[in-house]
Amino acid sequence: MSILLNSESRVLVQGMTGSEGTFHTQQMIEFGTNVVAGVSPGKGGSQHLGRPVFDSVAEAVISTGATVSGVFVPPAFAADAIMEAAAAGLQLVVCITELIPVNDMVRARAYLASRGARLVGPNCPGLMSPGERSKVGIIPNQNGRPGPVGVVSRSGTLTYEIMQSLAAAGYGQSTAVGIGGDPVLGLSFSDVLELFASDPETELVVMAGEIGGSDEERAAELIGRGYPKPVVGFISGRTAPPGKRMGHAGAIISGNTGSAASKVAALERAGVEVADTIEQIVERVTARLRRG
Amino acid sequence: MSILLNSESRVLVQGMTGSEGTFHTQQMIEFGTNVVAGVSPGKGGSQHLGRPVFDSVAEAVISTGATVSGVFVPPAFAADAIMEAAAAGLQLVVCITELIPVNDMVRARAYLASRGARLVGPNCPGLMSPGERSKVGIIPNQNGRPGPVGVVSRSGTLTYEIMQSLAAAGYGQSTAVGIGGDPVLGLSFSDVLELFASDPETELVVMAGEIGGSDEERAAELIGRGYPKPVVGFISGRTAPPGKRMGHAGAIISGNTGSAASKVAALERAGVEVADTIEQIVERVTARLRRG
Amino acid sequence: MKLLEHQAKAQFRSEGIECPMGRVARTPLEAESAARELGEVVVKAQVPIGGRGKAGGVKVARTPEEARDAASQILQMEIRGYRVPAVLLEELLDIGQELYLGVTLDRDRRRLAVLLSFAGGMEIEDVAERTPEKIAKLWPDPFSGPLPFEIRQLTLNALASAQGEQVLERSRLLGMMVPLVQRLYQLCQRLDATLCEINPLVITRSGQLIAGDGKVEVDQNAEYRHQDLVRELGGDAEAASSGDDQLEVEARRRGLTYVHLGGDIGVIGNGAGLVMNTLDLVKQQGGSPANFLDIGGGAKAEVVRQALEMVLLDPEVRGIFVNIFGGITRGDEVAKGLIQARDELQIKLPLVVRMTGTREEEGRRLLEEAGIIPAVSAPEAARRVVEMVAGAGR
Amino acid sequence: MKLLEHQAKAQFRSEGIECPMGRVARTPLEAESAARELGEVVVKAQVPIGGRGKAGGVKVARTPEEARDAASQILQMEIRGYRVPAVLLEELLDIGQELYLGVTLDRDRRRLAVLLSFAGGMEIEDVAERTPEKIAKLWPDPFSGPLPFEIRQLTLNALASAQGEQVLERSRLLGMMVPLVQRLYQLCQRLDATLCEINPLVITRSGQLIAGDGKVEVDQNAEYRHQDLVRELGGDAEAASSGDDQLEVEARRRGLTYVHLGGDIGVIGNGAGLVMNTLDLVKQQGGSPANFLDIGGGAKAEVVRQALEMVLLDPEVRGIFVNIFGGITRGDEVAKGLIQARDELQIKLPLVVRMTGTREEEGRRLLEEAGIIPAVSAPEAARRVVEMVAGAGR
Repeated sequence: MSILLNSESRVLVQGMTGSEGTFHTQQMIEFGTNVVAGVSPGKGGSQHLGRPVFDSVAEAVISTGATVSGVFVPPAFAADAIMEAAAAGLQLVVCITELIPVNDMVRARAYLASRGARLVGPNCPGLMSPGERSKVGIIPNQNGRPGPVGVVSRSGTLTYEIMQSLAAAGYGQSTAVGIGGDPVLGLSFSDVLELFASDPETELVVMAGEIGGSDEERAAELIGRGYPKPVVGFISGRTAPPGKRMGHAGAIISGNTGSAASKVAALERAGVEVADTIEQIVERVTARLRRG
Repeated sequence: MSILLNSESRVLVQGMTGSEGTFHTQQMIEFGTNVVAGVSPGKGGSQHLGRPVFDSVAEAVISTGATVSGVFVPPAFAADAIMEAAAAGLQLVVCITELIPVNDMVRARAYLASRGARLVGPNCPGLMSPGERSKVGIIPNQNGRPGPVGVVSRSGTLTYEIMQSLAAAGYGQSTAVGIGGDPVLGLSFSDVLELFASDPETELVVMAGEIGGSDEERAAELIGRGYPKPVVGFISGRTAPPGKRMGHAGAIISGNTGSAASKVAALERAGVEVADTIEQIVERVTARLRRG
Repeated sequence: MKLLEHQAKAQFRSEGIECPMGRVARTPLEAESAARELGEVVVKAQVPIGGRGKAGGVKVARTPEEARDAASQILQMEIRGYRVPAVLLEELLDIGQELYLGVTLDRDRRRLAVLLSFAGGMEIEDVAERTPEKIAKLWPDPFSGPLPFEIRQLTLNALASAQGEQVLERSRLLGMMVPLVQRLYQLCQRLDATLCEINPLVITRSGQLIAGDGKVEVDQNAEYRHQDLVRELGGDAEAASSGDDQLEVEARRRGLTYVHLGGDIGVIGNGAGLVMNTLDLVKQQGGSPANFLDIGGGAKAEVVRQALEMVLLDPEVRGIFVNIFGGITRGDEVAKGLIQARDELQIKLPLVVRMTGTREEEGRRLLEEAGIIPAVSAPEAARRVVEMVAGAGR
Repeated sequence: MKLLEHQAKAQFRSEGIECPMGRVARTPLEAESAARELGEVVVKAQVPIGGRGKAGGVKVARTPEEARDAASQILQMEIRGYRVPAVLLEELLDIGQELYLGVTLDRDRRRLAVLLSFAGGMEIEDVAERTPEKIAKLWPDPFSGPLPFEIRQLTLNALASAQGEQVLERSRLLGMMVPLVQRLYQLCQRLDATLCEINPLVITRSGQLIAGDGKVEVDQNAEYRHQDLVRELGGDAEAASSGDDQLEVEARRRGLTYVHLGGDIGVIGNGAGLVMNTLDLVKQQGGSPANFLDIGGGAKAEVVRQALEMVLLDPEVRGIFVNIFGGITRGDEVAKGLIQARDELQIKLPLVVRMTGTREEEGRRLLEEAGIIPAVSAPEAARRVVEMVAGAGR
């Protein structure tokens, strides 16, 4: 099993005919993802990567029964693409695009909330369920390995590092989810933790947060109320100064919120072991999985 | 029994301290309506007609447990008042105000749809459940009499006429609902018919339509699919010329829709007896209720 | 309130919707000098009504002199009763295709609808009746307005029924329709309009989208929010209402809810439904109603007097039927008001009054004593007034 | 992008939000003549940062001569590192009460929040920390914006914690707040701002609501939609960024995602999370990172060269740590890029590279051959670079 994405998922790619879309759709197909369609307004009726291309998500869904969308369109059009996917009834939308205006995302987020669609991202690497041979996004194929660890992280490369280090130690992932580095995100840490809680394959969760916002603190509250699986935490940006945007639009300590110290403290209060390095993550996962 | 309004209904009046609001609230109280509060922004904390006045609907609901609102505020503020009532969790909003800009109502209608609140009106006389001694709106008290006839009508005075004529012949009403004469309304004929269908007190429905729009045609479709109770129809405006607004903002034949002939034909196709005069309404009600 | 074409286009431009270059002229000389600036032009009568083309109100002029002559002719016309206060001169467009785009109130859906069709340049009602599949529709959420993907789908749906070759390639058309539809919808919201229509929406051979004609109707209930527009229209108001029924124009001036119907029995009542029903009763009795006049809910004596006065302005009227449902108003008071008004206005015509509600007995007695015919039921009253008018006519 | 006060107020005015009468002056003489028009004025330094009052950047002037002298002093100031390009002279307000009104992004709620408090004129963060109950909040639906009844409730909630006598009677205040909040929210949407703040929002003794100060921050990701504002700000851009770290200004010019941290170990990596983690590792090993530099996902050789160049602009840097996770990029290619860049830029400082992913073995061998220190793990690399810099420093 896995969360969000499995071998039944029928994936369409918005912006598949673009260069990023083309490259990563190829990777997704190689990984085993069931990519059923592409959407590029004005290019409907053509074929790309052996898949039919449609003018709209609605038309693609009718023809192919797609259930999940990966969004690779430029920032000015990405929020609209997300809403289009939700309006067409897709239950999961994964938006890789970065640099989307934040008020666009505020609107898209509200639109999705009223339609029950789930969003991963934006500005994220997407997600991968290795045991199901399915991924949507840009997580490198070689980092996936089936196993009992659920990974949820804000950062892309850090997700890859964690997956690779776990794999090197013999631990695969049920699903790895990069929730993204923007201030306004779709799924939060708490949302993903709740999904992992009821996934039988997932035995342990690695949660890698970073400075900015208070999603980590809220996840800690969730865990503190009693979480059924061990969680290994990790927070990057301990040395970041306040008021500076550390690469990610969302990685900024503003006023009194968002510091690494506050997040580490909240997680530890909730009984989460917080690792200082990726190597320590692997050690703690090892210890927990042996113990459990 | 009755529909929409009964002796348990706890009514607040938005705009109670205005002159219209004051007069009709008095009438409602005299009729037996359980008026629990008034709302007038800026006048919170005072008393009016022996009822507490609040600054907002939310505050009135918290303090008094109101379940229904009657809206008597001027047209420029009425759509906002309707939304305020829905946001505060009221399940029924009755808007008497006329001359509300139609696009304001389009927005208010969409707002209510997402909150499950029912709206009667605007530009309507409101509704009355005589057996429950409860009314919200401006239907004259002396016209109400408990009984088995459900009345639904677009027009105010026509509703009163029908109620009075029925009463004179010995037939009271379960509930009488004036749905209003505007182009954009809350409850439609179909909505009210569906409520009457499952109300045990209602044995027969009188439906008084008029030219404009196609709500009567849609009600006819509903009845045509099989309606459990006899319906006596009535359509006014048979002599109205196309393109002219006959008093009601909504009473206008535009293009090919809205003529009385089309409505009468649709109702008759659905098996509804359509009366030509109010006297005929009474005759047909008499015949049907004796038969049934 | 209906805007004239040039006013609608000024609104279009303020929202960023492209229109042909144009000038308004109120004299043939102004038209000539406008044409000198614009080159070859089309000269269009500015009247708040359709069908001006068939009536000769639209002419092409190749030279400034032709424009002067065309304007001279058109400015003297009366189109379906409307005088022409001005002409609009516009550059000729290199038309590739003609579409229809409109935002209009859809009563059934309780929303504004966006309508798009590749069958442009025709009356949309005719298209809707004959080939409804050629009109694509969208009902945007009123708070979000039409979203880009919704507009693309609307365009795709309209394209599905379009015939012949397209001037614009699909991806370009999809991209251009998004801001255009958003702007037209935004305009409709900003003006509190119930109709904003571009017909034809011209796609030029060079691939531009341009509003060939423009129609805007502002919701009467919202005019208080658009006093600037009301004032602006004021300049052409007299001409703009010249084609309207002159009795109705007078009633509007007096603030009365009156519709002229052309018969000989004046009808007054309270409540729109009741008055419509009263008209129907007169007709059922073989009579011919002269008008609709609704004096509203709380009928006061003074309002009754004003209504009688209005009805008597119509020289065709030979009898009057007053139908009052006294809900809150007392019957005796209405009766007193009626008698007083009859005396003040020296009404000699048959006056039949049907009155019901509180104290109707007292009221009826008062009327009878004053020689006004009271009736118990509305059909009875209708029968009597029809009979009396027919009798008087003999 | 942060607007200066006078720019924010120009935006406020365009949305119909009332501001004090004012003039911008860039010289003492301009200030003097502005004061001649305005009468008694307050002279305010235009810098994109708070705390200018404490720093002496705000002075009251009773006469034009006083205004000239005040402007002369303020225009020579440097406030927390920022030069003062201009002063704003404004009429003195007859202050009755000071409120706080702001629209700001609330990350937790994923919406814009409207904040209103009767504790105005103070830093809102301080109010939020000490007396959070004094701030009323509203999270409007982003499509509808704040609805009138929501704004009234917000105002009622804020009033509930207000102390002392109110200048405006309640019904009047409720009525006035509705358009004001709607306009400020509308402005925030129109400018794609993440913050639009009026602090203090002044209620004058005569009962007007006037924006005493104005703060607007436009979302960096949306600047492409506001090129006019970017250009307008351009005039004062040099001064506006004068207080910023000069290395960061240079990095922005080069289009690099760089933050100066003040230590001596330059850090380069791909991915924000990875780079932040790399800084943490350096610190854990007792080192002091000089900077954050994220070269993004698909690291190419040329980008690596530019990054190294940037890091070397910092004279404090004594060693460099490059941490690359090769997801799609091949390790050998990154290695080649690094070697080439090292040679071209003639880098003599210790350069430790940790590289993982596809073909990492080949990459590591290439680096070793070229005398660049490859490391297997990131902590190991951090330890080595810290040691080497410490050693070199001895």
